[in-house]
Amino acid sequence: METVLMDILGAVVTFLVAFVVGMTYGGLSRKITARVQNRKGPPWYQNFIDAFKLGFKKSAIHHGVMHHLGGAFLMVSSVMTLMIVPVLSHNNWFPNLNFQGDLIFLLYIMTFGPLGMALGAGQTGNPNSAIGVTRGLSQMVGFEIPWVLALVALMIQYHTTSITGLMAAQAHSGTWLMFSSPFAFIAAVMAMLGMFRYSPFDIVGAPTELASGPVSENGGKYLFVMMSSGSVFTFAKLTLYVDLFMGGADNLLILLVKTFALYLIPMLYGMTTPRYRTEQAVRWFWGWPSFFGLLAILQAVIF
Amino acid sequence: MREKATTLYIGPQHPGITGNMMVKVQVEGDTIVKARTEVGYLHRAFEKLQERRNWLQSFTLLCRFCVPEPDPVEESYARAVELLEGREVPERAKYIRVLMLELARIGSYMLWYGGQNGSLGLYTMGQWSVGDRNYILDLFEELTGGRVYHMYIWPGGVRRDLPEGFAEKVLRTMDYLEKRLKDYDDLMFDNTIFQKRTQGVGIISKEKAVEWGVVGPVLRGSGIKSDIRIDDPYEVYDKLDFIVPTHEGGDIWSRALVRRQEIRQSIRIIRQVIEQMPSGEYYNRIPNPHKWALPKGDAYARTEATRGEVGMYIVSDGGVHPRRIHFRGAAYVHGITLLEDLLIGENVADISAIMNSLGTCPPEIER
Amino acid sequence: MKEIKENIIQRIKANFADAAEKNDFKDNRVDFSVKKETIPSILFYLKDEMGFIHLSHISCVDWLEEGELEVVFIVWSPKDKIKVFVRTRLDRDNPVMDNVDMIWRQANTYEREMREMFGVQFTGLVAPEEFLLEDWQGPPPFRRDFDTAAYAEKTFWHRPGREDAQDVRETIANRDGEEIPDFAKKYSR
Amino acid sequence: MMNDKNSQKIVDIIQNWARKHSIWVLAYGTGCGAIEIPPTMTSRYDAERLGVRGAATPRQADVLLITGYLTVKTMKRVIRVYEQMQDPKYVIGFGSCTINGGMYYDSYNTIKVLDKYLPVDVYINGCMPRPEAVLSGFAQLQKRIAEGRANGAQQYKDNLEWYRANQKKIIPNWIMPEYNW
Repeated sequence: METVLMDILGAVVTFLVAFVVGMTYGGLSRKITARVQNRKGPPWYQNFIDAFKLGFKKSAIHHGVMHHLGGAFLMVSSVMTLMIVPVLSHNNWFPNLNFQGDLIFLLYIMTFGPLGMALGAGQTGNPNSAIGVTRGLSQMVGFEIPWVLALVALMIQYHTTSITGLMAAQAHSGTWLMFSSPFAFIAAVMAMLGMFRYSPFDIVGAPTELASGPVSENGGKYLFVMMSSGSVFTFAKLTLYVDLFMGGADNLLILLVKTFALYLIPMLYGMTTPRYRTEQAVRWFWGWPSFFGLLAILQAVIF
Repeated sequence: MREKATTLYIGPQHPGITGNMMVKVQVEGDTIVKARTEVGYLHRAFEKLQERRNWLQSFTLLCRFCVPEPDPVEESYARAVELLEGREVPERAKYIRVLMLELARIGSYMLWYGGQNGSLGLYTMGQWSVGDRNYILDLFEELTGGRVYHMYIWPGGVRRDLPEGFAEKVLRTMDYLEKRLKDYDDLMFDNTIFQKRTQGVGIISKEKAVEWGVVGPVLRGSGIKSDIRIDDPYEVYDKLDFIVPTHEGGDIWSRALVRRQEIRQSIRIIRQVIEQMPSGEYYNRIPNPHKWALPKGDAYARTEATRGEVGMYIVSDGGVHPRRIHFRGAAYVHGITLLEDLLIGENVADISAIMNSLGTCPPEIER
Repeated sequence: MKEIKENIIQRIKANFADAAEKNDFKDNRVDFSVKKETIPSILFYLKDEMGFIHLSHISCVDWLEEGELEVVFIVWSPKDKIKVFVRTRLDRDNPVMDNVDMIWRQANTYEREMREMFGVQFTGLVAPEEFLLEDWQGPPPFRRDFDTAAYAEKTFWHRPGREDAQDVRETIANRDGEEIPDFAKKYSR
Repeated sequence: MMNDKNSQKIVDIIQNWARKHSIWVLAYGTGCGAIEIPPTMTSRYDAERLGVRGAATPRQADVLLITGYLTVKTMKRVIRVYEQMQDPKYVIGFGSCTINGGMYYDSYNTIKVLDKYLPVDVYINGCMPRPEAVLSGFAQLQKRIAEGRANGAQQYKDNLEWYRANQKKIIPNWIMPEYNW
């Protein structure tokens, strides 16, 4: 009984930490972008203010049940991802519900949110949302290929389908996976560019094309839910990458340093590039990233 | 097949639209099968209002015709009035006018940098160039008192002389811009994704460009050397040394390159103008504007703006009020008919980019 | 330039008997007045035979006192560097003329605007009825007998305050020559 | 708990503080005033440091910035857009032409007094207002929000019939959904 209560409490703490860190990263990203663009930029806590304001806004829109559930799907998917990913090793405050085969489950659950979102956006009846959703799903098909290839390579190489297993393998050998299986790391990082939806892969909500795409009918509390689930999801994904390729983290500070270093890659790349068209984006993912994914599998099979 | 098409309203409230207009497109998947433009959201009936004002009062309305670059409109009107009246313009005023027009050209292209790249998602470029455009607006402000609306090029010359030390400031700004343009090139033209997004998109062939009456950088981007500054020279452009860049592609990329090279030529022209500028009178003073009547007749003057040929057709019945003023906007010819034709078969993602590369300016269409 | 202009006038006059030319302009401009039935053929001739490939402008002027509308076509030849004005007069009560958008595609837009603003009907023009205005119920607004100020006064709310400083306006409007009124001296350059 | 008057006041203060520092402006350039919006948003003036940011659709926006004159045709769309926005929402009238018609006082196609048709919270005068003026307009709006005085939307709801009558007077063909929130 004690442990269950402890686990629930820990889950809440994990969620709060993920929310705060994700939001802060979003704010820092806005700040850094502004500095690159010769501006002063908003304060780093601007995203919190935005989120509070959105939460206080009235929402009198009703497009049907699926529209209401769209945000919930996203939130559920983000929280489930967060719960499976081990945040810190050897820490009671951050329990994880990992199990044998969670890596495969993760692959499924990470696509679950966008699918729910797609249903919700479809019901709003806004053609921008519908086109945005088709674009999002096409892009997901694109980056899933290198991402799955990279993960499969890791599974084959280390004969495990759990994240903790991979972390144990890194601790055992003493080197990070990004050095011992570099091809998988490259493929995964390239897939990450698509996952984070920064430019050039921000085709889903491209404002000048689709007026913010799937969320164009969502304001106020809906947007608040999506914003916070996005922040949680950002943190979960970054932590997953750190766990898989950079040996995990023993305390929060190391985790923050590692995740932020990873977060800088899509952010800085996004500042200097225009946006791809949908078919160009998919083609890009099926080019070099998939090639590196195949190399990773070759490496895993041969060595 | 046609039944499957989704109707998509790009505008009037849409971040991707230039100005305030609407393009109603039908898309199948991502491909546009039909496009209809709808304009008229900005119709203020300028030309009707000018019939109620006198020849000089019209000036306050003129610069609102197209906000990104009001000076060519003023220039066309001033020259048409001078042509009708037979009023001489002092030599110095002509040089100051050219200086003004070229500064306006650069300023408008800086805004275009922002629009073109914003439509493609490269927001950093827009932030840089629109921020740097402020330096040109500062020059305007010092010279004319206004950032956006100048009302400076008047019939008979210009409204006031250059302030002390203005020429040095212009040269310093030009040096700064030249330095910045290198950064812009690194970010924009050397960017593979920018090339991929723009090459082969929105192609206007040579024949089509002539047939549809396309003008300005769009025509030069289709490989036809045509520039009113050379063909039908006004002010002192025939005494200045500059070239008219052309590119063969006819796509967004070619038009972008043409615009990029024209900034370079404008800087060259400004340097020459400042070097050659004579001293003397700057204004051939007009009589009391409330009693200033123009002889009966009509006149048409045209100017090369960043969007192409802008012209002003004025008709006088011998009174203090114009009989008719009719403005020919450069975007007027391609903003509606050509755009509707050009969008068919393009990707829905490229609507905004194509509109920006054509330089569609709705206030100029609707007036 | 003079010879080119003469040449153009010769050729047009040889082919179109009703063309009345005007050639006293200092710049590169030649002016022709024709009957409205001749408009498509003279424009075709100018474009196809004489190299006036660029349509610069189409405008319409309302001569209320004479009961006529004047339509002006301005075409430009990049080869000869000459602009030619072709003008015709229409009856103001029944303004009908031929559509020319098969010669230049952009003429379509001009004609739509003229139809809406002046009520000129073009036979064979295919375009949506409304162009700039929506649900407009008055007369064609650019005709001179439509009073825009009275219409605005009647239709829209107005904020009071525009009546101020009428005396100053009148003083400025009525002054003669160059002298500046006393109250404006301190602001003058 | 929250029905207590004092706690409601505290909640209001927190809400207004958040609203004040996060102003999302609908990207709708209704007139030529839109030309000074890019300089306001970019470096040198940088409105984002005050929390002012563009929003792509009316559902997400807080502020409707009427950048200049409204033609009758645009007016119809603007009313639609305004009614799609979610509470709390504010309107800024930008430029002289929204105040008294400006230089279009005798035009047959533009409205002259914006606040007869939409509830305006802040006016920015000038033609065209400089970016500094725009920023000061935003600052004024922030002040009004913080004091809880920016209640144009409430005013619109209370006097809906009056606003509707004015709007229908200039828009002859009224085919729009009813305002129901």
